[in-house]
Amino acid sequence: MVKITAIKEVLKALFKPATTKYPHGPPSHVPEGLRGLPQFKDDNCIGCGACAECCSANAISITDTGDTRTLSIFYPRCIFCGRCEDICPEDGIALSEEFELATSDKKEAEVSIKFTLVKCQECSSAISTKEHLTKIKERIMKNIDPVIADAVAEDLAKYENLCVECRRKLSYQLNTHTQKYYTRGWEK
Amino acid sequence: MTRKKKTEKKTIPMQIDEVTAPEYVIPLGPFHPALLEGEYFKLKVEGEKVLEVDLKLGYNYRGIMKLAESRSYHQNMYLFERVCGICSAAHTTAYSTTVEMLGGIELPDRARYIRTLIAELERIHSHLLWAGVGMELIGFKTLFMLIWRDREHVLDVLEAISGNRQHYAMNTIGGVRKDIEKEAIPKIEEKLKVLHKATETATKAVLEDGGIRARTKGIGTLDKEIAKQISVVGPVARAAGIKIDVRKDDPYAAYDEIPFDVITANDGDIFSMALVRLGELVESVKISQYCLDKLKTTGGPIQAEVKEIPPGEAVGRVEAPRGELMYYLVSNGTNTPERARVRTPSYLNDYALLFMLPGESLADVPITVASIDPCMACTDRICTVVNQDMRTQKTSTIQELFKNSR
Amino acid sequence: MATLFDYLLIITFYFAAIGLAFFFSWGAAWVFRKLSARLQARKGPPAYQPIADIIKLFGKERFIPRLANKFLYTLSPLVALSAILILSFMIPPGTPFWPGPLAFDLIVILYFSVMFSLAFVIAGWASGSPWGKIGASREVAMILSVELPLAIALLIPSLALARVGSGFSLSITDVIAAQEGIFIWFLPNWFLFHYPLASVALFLALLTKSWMRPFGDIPEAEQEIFAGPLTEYGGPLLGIFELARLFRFYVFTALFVDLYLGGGDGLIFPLNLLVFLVKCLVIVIIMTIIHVASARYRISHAFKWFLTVCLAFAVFSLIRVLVGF
Amino acid sequence: MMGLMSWARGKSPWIAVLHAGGCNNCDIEVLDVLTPRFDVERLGVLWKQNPRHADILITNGCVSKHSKVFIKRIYDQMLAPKKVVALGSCACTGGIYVEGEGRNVEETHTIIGGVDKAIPVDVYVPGCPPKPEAIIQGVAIAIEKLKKGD
Repeated sequence: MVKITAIKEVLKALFKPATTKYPHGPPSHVPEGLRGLPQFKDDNCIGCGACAECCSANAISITDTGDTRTLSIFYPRCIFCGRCEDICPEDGIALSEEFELATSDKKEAEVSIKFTLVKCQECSSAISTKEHLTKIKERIMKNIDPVIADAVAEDLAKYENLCVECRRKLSYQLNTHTQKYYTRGWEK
Repeated sequence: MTRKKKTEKKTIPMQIDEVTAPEYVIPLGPFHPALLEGEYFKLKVEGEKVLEVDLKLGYNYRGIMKLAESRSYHQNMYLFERVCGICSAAHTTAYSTTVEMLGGIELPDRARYIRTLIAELERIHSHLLWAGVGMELIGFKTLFMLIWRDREHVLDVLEAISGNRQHYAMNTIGGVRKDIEKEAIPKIEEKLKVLHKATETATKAVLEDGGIRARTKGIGTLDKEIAKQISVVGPVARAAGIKIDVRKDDPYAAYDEIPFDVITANDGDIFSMALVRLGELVESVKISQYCLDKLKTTGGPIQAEVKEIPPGEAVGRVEAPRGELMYYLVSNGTNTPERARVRTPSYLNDYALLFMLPGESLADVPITVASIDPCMACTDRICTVVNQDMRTQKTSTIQELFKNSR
Repeated sequence: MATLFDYLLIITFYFAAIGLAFFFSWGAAWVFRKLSARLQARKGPPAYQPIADIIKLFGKERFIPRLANKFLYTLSPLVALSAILILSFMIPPGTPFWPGPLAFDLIVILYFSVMFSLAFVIAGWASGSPWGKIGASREVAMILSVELPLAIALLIPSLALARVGSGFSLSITDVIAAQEGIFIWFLPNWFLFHYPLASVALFLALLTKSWMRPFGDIPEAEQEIFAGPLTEYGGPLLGIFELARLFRFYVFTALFVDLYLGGGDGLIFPLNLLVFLVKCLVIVIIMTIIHVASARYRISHAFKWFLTVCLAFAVFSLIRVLVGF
Repeated sequence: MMGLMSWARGKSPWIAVLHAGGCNNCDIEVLDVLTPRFDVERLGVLWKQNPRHADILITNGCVSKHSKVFIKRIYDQMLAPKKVVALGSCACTGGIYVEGEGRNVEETHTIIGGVDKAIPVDVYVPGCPPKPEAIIQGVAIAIEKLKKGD
């Protein structure tokens, strides 16, 4: 029945309560880089959907309705791993330090960003967002040999506003397409 | 009036018959305050004495290994992290070690130290958690509170390093995701000192207190021979006197160069399991300190370049806080694994309960169950261990266990 | 021949006693919870907490389990509450003067305290859940182990009255009156100093009876058997039980203070009550510290402890009283 | 009288923790909430693991086909008024263990999704695991609902 340590510890604790004031005061320990609610950055995000592709929990979804594309994080499903932040090519999504997410309505628990879709000139189906296309163009032009830059820019202008299928058709008409598409019979 | 009396007379003796009957069955679980997780012990008791035990698992079966086959290697990292909440870093370390074996990836030095540091901090958090919960189960709520107060310091360190209190998401294939900056290291060292002191007080309290001694010494004893036969791992094995530790036997991360002791005890009862875990806490603090010292001097990248994973198969082993954790992966050259198999320490240790529980009093069942630090979240994927007649079944080999579990 | 006025006076006194018991228990329950929280490095609940819990329970759904014996299931909380209420006005708050026809017989007090425990046994057995039954059987074991040293230690002061000079009496008021004055030097004439071993035995027994660790919460060990006898209770019936359990802070400490700590020390009216309550509070605080700094023992340990050590203490003191050394 | 009852309900919510499935990390965080740093007893919260005594059921983890029956049974054992808090992403929707994208949760061969597939849920606390502060916030919302009555 010797419990000197226990009683000593207990009496020491009497004068040093470790309790924070939380609901009536600030949270105890919020370090820098806390993995909280993911937020899209309006300026940087181009709506490419890489985050939706890599999300482990499939919390990010892309929906194209009419001429708008909505990227939304349904955060009751999010596991706050930060993989989307790692993978984003444009620094367009980041985990904020917001963690007080409790809600009684699951329907509103969503973070989303909207983009206008660019339509195909030929078949008027959606290609991608305007920002995404400009970024692609920029990146292509940046890495290209300046000698052929003009020719490439000319080609890009032709293909820019076409969807994947129509691009293939056009390249077939212009006779620049690789042979395999003939044999596959895509033209049907 | 007479009718009422008759019904009363009927009902009361019936209940007395039930209770005074020599044996009756008590359901412990699937949801019980002592267990927290869904598992089901069917205890046949005589008064307070446990005669037979049946164990039924599977309430927590999530089909993780099936899910893993449909997700990419990187996505699986976070899936396997969520096999178990307490040893999440051990799971990711094991998984990434296995994938690195498949891909032939060499870890940078700095990544190795950070990985070891996280693993050891997690061991501290897990063992402190165990000590607290164990104290609570024998009714010592105060020590539970005080131990968990000190445990908050580890969580603060882990939160500062990784950005989350649990599920650190630090490991990635070929390294770690976040670096530890030079300015943060002194703060971590300070917290480690606090932890060291807290560990010492906890050990002293456990050793000194008559109540804890009376409740744990000689309870739930696992014989060394039986322990070897059913091949328990981790602290349970070490408490029974079997000196196994993957960190020493098959070093991964930076363990090959770090000096540390493997703590063992001889009795195999709950008291020695507590001693082993408390001893390991001190060792873990030492290893963390070593890693921090190395991190101060070593520079370089924290991630190796990862190319495609070639077809093949690999087995990775890691010492999780609960014992040996094994991952087996088959790759077919695509970005998703062909087959993933996880064997967790609790999977082996749970079976020991069927040998530890019979003969103990009902009051000791919660602490005995907790003594092996069971992690049903780890275990519940494919396993059902049923022992119909404890008394007659004297030897159970590992083959039988595997046969039962498939 | 008592007049109507006498009866009214007695009834007023009874209500006053119950009111005092209630408010002291409320305060003591808060001190118990707050102090144990502070000793565990926490902040603890506010002062209204014990009463808010009980009010809330009365507002919950009424419920009787299908397997329960409905009559006993509903009766047992009432038995517990009435037993503890009778106890709370039978034990005088430190004053030798206490009106009423009852002689405040120690034997009756003993019986009602057993009845209070038995109510929980009935509750456990009637509720029809295995956990309730285990809790009930544990409670029976606790009664068997605790009551013997408790009974002996309870009767020692009244047996000792003969030695003090006022003659053998089972009345608790006589025991209080006998403890006035000085023992040696500055030590008051308390039975604590006359029979320290018996007081230890009684203290431990009362500690256990008021659900304090190391032995007290064995029958309702939360981690082992949910809430023991009260597992299947909920709503208003649980509220009655909780109310009855609240009074334990007054009844069992008051019993100890009256018998071994001299009650109100024979002071004039408001002072003796104050001194008595302070003593009770000190006992509650000591009980809390013991409760907080110990683990829960097994039932076999409780048997061993009470039927060897405590019984030895009590019997030794009994022999001292009877032989007179 | 109703005012007194609603006050008492708001000041004395007893909780029970139910682990439905998942990785049991939220379980530990709930225990954390009871320990010195966050000590919810100052808000009147008591940890009663007996569902019969509890007012707020804190559930964590995804619901597997195996455990659905037991979750329903535990919920039925509670006495009204009762509230349910779904803790963590698994309890809210099924989290990482289910298939499908975004809101469209598709069952796998074992997991049927969040706790709301088995019992009615009043408060959702996303996070993996939620910080103890977030748990306290979720419980506070449940208390507000409890105050308003059934």
